[in-house]
Amino acid sequence: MTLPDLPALWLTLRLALTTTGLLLLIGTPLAWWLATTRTRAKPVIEALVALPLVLPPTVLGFYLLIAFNPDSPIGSFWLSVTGDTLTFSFAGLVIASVIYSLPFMVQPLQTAFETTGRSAMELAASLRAAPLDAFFTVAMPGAARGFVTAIVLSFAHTLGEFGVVLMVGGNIPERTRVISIAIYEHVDNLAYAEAHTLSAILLGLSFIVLLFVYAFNRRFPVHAH
Amino acid sequence: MTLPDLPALWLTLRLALTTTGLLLLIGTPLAWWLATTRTRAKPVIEALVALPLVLPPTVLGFYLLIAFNPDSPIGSFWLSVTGDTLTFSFAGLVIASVIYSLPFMVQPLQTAFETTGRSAMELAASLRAAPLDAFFTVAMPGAARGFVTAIVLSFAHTLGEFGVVLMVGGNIPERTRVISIAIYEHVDNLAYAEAHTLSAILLGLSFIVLLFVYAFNRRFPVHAH
Amino acid sequence: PAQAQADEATIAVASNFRPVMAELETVFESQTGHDLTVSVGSTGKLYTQIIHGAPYDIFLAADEARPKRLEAESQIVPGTRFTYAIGQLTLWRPEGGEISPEALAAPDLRHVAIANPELAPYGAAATEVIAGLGLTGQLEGKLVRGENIGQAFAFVKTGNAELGFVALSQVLSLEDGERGARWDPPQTLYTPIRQDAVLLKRSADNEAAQAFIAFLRGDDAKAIISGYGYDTP
Amino acid sequence: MPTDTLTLDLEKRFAGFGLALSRDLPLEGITAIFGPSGSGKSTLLRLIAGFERPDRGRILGRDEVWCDTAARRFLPPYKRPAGFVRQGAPLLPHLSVAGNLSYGEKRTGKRPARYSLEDVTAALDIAPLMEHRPAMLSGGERQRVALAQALLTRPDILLLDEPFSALDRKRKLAILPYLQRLQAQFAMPVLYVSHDIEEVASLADRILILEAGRETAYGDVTACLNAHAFGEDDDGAILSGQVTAFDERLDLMDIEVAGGVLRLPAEQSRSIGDPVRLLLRANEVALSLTRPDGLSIRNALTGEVAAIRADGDGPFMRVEVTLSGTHLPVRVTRAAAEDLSLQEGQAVYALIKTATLAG
Amino acid sequence: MPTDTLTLDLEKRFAGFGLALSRDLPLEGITAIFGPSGSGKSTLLRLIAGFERPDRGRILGRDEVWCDTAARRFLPPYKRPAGFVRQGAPLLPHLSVAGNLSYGEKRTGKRPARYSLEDVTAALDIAPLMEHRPAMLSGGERQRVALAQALLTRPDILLLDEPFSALDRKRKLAILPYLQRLQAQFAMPVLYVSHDIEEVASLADRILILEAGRETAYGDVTACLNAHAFGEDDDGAILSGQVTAFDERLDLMDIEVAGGVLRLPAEQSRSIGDPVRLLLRANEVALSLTRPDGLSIRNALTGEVAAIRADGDGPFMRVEVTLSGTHLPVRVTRAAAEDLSLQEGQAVYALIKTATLAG
Ligand SMILES: Nc1ncnc2c1ncn2[C@@H]1O[C@H](COP(=O)(O)OP(=O)(O)OP(=O)(O)O)[C@@H](O)[C@H]1O
Ligand SMILES: Nc1ncnc2c1ncn2[C@@H]1O[C@H](COP(=O)(O)OP(=O)(O)OP(=O)(O)O)[C@@H](O)[C@H]1O
Ligand SMILES: [Mg+2]
Ligand SMILES: [Mg+2]
Repeated sequence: MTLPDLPALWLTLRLALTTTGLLLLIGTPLAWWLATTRTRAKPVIEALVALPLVLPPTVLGFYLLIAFNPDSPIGSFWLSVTGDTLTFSFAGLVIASVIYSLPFMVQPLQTAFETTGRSAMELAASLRAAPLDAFFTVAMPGAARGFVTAIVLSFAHTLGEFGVVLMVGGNIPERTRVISIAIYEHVDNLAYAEAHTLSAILLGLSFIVLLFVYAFNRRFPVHAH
Repeated sequence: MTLPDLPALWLTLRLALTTTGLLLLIGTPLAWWLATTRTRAKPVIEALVALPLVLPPTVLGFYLLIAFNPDSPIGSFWLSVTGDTLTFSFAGLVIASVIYSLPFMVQPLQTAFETTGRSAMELAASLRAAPLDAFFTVAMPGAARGFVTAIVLSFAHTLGEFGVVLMVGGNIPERTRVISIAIYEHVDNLAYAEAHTLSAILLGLSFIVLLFVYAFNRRFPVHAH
Repeated sequence: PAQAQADEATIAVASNFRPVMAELETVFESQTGHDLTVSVGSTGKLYTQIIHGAPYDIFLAADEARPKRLEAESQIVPGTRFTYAIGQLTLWRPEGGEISPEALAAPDLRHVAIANPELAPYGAAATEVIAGLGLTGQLEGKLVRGENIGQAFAFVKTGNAELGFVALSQVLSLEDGERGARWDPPQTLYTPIRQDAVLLKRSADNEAAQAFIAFLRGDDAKAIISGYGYDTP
Repeated sequence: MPTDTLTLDLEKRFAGFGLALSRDLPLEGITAIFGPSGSGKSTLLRLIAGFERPDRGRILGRDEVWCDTAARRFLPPYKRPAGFVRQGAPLLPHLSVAGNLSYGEKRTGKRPARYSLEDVTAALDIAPLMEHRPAMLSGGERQRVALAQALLTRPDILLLDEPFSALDRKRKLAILPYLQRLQAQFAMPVLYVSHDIEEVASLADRILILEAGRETAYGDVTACLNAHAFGEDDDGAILSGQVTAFDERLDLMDIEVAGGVLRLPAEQSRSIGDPVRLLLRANEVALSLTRPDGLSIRNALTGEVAAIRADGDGPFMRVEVTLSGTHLPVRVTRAAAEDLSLQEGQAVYALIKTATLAG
Repeated sequence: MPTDTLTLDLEKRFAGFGLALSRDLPLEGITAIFGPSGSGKSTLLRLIAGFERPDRGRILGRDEVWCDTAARRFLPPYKRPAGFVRQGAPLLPHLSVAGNLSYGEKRTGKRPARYSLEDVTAALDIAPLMEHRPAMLSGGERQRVALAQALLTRPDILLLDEPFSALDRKRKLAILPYLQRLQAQFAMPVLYVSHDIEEVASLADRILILEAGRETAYGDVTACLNAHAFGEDDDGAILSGQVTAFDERLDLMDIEVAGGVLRLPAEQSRSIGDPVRLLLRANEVALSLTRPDGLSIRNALTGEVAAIRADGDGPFMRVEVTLSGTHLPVRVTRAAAEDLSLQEGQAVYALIKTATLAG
């Protein structure tokens, strides 16, 4: 690996971890709500969650550029609060990645929550567990496989994503230049050897992470009947 | 919508439908196998399935280009059998999309199969259903929600994908120029009005499709206990 | 069969040249009756595809490096590489008024958009200009790079970067009222952005392709190309 | 001071089934809910526990509103101080038996630990199963764990939906007294769904009989079962009595009932004056014209034949004997009735084996 | 010609439990599998149905190899011609009751439809539930549907794991004879897990008793139950006899057993010479020194006291009476024993109410 790519690798890991973490925080309650709500608006919200996926990443990035620019309500608010622009910053990357990968987190979790037992949740309530308590101690363990799927898809997708990230981040070295952009540049630049090396490193690392996740996953028994 | 984009829209639909259909054919047995196998290689295979996600789409496209070009074993075989190159053809697009979207199909299905009841499958066997029969009549209905998730993610992802497609397909009008590439080009070319229109159409159509899917989905009751 | 194919050609065009190509295509087709198919992409991508067997007949690159490389690799019909347009770089701001290189030195300037110098000749040219102005250190961390010149333009157009080095052709394609303010750096500050065309080896006998090469060298084409803000050789 | 009452006034409809009930249940002792399959017993318990919402009505537990559709109030299940063993005894699938037991126990907060985990696991014989996962348990093991789990939440009221249906008789006979003791010792009221008339008769203090979602009888187990629970093939009566004496040497106690005194195995938990209820199956009572002699049957109640009629199509007659006001059906063959020339108004002895009363 | 035998020779270990059994079961009539909770009854049925693989051993059904670990052969469950009602009676959750019933029926292929869907739904009283989803069913409804579902696969052998545990007595009394009739009429052998000794005694032709995964007894219900099934609190014996006469007028039949003749309600399905098995609980038998007179108890068997001993700690004595060779335990109070001055070798009459035998 060429040394200039090292910060990009590090940044990518930070981005993927932050994004996945945030997605867990946002996606878990959203998925739970979708799994349990009886509102008639549910299909609409489900469709909205999946919608960002439909746009080409660069185009989504373009719209996010419009939405986040310093004169926009969101962008100017962000600027006044943090003193930094939302676009071309790590924060902007994270938000863009979160929006783009949201369905990968929400959908598997929602399915998992829907198929985990109502009877187990009822039992938890009989055992004096308040809803939040029951959620953490029964619904979440019951959805363990769903969490693995959701985390793997979100994490991997954020690693590989570069259209949105390039557009919103502006490819600033050590700030928003992630590894996917670096590999892309090497390929576009005919620097195939570097591209191969970097791809191999990314794939190798990812493979190890995934292998670890899946091997660990085996230890959750499946509980449904 | 400008008239030149119409074939692109049509091509996109064909690609997304073909890809999703093929993914169903490939992903369903693979997911089932992963859900039921006891092989120790399982985590390895799971990790391999998710791996294409990790690469930036363009880079994945680059590797597919290398793998599929007419001088490669796969490419030359394809050429000799079909008379057409695998790259820069619709078939190539489909194969590339299938590889890229495979985890979106396999993972939700695998989770769904894993959490659907072993007891229901056992019951089906007691009722004289051969394994394949039981699979279609019990396991698949039991995994209905997982299928919806998998189909939505795969379909939407194929619609929006353009990095792989651009690389493998070469953006040839009416052959491999899909709508995502068209929108991307409009943005790239400062034809923002066209980009907005086309995005709006894509989003609108997708929203309707998704809404339909999710509204229909409500009709599957959830069965697990 | 050679005759039957001769009426069609596929042109791989660098994405920044696409609007010009659209007009060239219309004129060429009406003049000759040949039928062109245009495939657009980044120069790097198109190059990669070509060496992996893409069915293109002509390659209109956004630089001269990639066509030269194809020539060196004997991928083209010998002697068919030529410069069809020379790109003009401009420093652009959407708001009107005057703009000078000093704007780049303003302390409250947050972001300047350029195309990725690794990938796009306009990006490389922009870095040369910045270096020539002695601003390289000052602008470090403020430069945001688009994948190509289109993205650089989008950064500025959407108000995310206050200024950007974009292609003159892009600014000229805007409506009169939207052209804002621009400063065209002198040619002395950057290597000319030569955009080369080649006829690919597989298409040596393609009449439509040969006809298009001839057309591109002709005055009709040159006039059209100049109209979009490019120099012609 | 709150009244110790569970007030039920409920309507709940499903496709093809409706439950409508208006009934105050005292929160003490064991209340059996009895009725045929599909009569709404489980639905009622789920309404009380808060896992179904009534279409209309209210539930008050010790004057606390658990549910009131008119006032739009609904106390969520986890706030209702009820331990609930569901039919089928589901457990938390991802926890071991030990984890299942401690899950509820940890969450009971400040409730007094009137009995320990060890007490309960010992009484229900589940100590060897602590490391098992629920999926590995046999049907009966699962029911015992579910009961232990509910008990360990130290509930104010225990809701049991057929908690012993998968248990062998021996185990059931070991657990029932334990349940009774818990209930008596810690004043833990129990609502107990069962279709086993013997269980109900020996365990319950009062009974609510449901049929197709409606109350057909409520109150004294004796009267209700006598009036409603016994079927043609399954006739009997329940006698109420009182302990009057203990015979330490013979280990018997005397129970005064209508028509005389019955001698039963002494029970340590009883004292003189305690009320006792005895299930007498029409099958198990014999009639004699004279006070028997040279017979191992010890118990002979005096009564008189109130009515005789054919009992179904078979060989039996149903002889209704009045024991100073209480009716006791006795099933004898027509052959016997003819032999004894039984007639209405005739004085007879109803013979009851002590051992039958012990079971 | 294949032998009508189910050959079992199995070993299966779980953590903390091991099943080991070597036994040929004739494939005819009803074979009860009896044992306490956790003794391995369900595990055995699951092995036979093919849902567990033995660690070692083999299963042959009518000489066909269902499983043979040595030969590495395993007939998958769906190819075994067995109908299986699991404990807890799971159903296919995504199908209605009607869908559940037809699922198996459609897949039975060429098997003769010896009874119709209507027959079965009527006998099990589930016709009104056809449109229900399994999640809506009550516990008892679920069990009846599961039994119907298994029957409609027209199996060659029926495996039932506590199929009636959630049923009220009335419904059970209605279904048991139906099951018996099916079995007799269509020669459909039944393996029947139950912990209800009465059910087993009245239904089964032979019995396999398990305890902690081992066979403790096999064979004749009478002998096995007498030797093994009765506990301290639950003593009794089973008498084997033979129908010798019918009394049409009184609707009774005479059964000759050891020690005399018992008169029972006549059963239409019986004819003279048929073997009959009677469960006599120690609790329900009385002793008399003289042939009773003026008493409604019709049945008196002659015997002699073989042994007397205290029965547990309580007030009871266990009097073992020999009826020409057959042992019958009788439970009387110490008070009664003293009164009658019972002694070993003494001649006594064992009195049995006809009605007790009918239940
Ligand atoms: N969610 C539901 N939707 C529709 N019908 C239901 C639902 N739950 C219960 N029922 C119906 O209500 C009736 C009463 O059911 P319930 O479970 O209360 O009966 P039960 O008295 O407990 O019977 P069992 O002794 O068989 O358990 C049944 O006929 C059942 O089919
Ligand atoms: N998959 C398993 N893993 C570990 N132990 C198991 C498993 N299945 C059953 N057991 C254990 O094997 C023993 C026998 O279980 P089984 O279900 O056969 O009992 P049973 O005789 O049917 O009891 P019950 O009458 O309570 O249903 C039990 O102690 C149970 O805990
Ligand atoms: Mg119930
Ligand atoms: Mg069992």
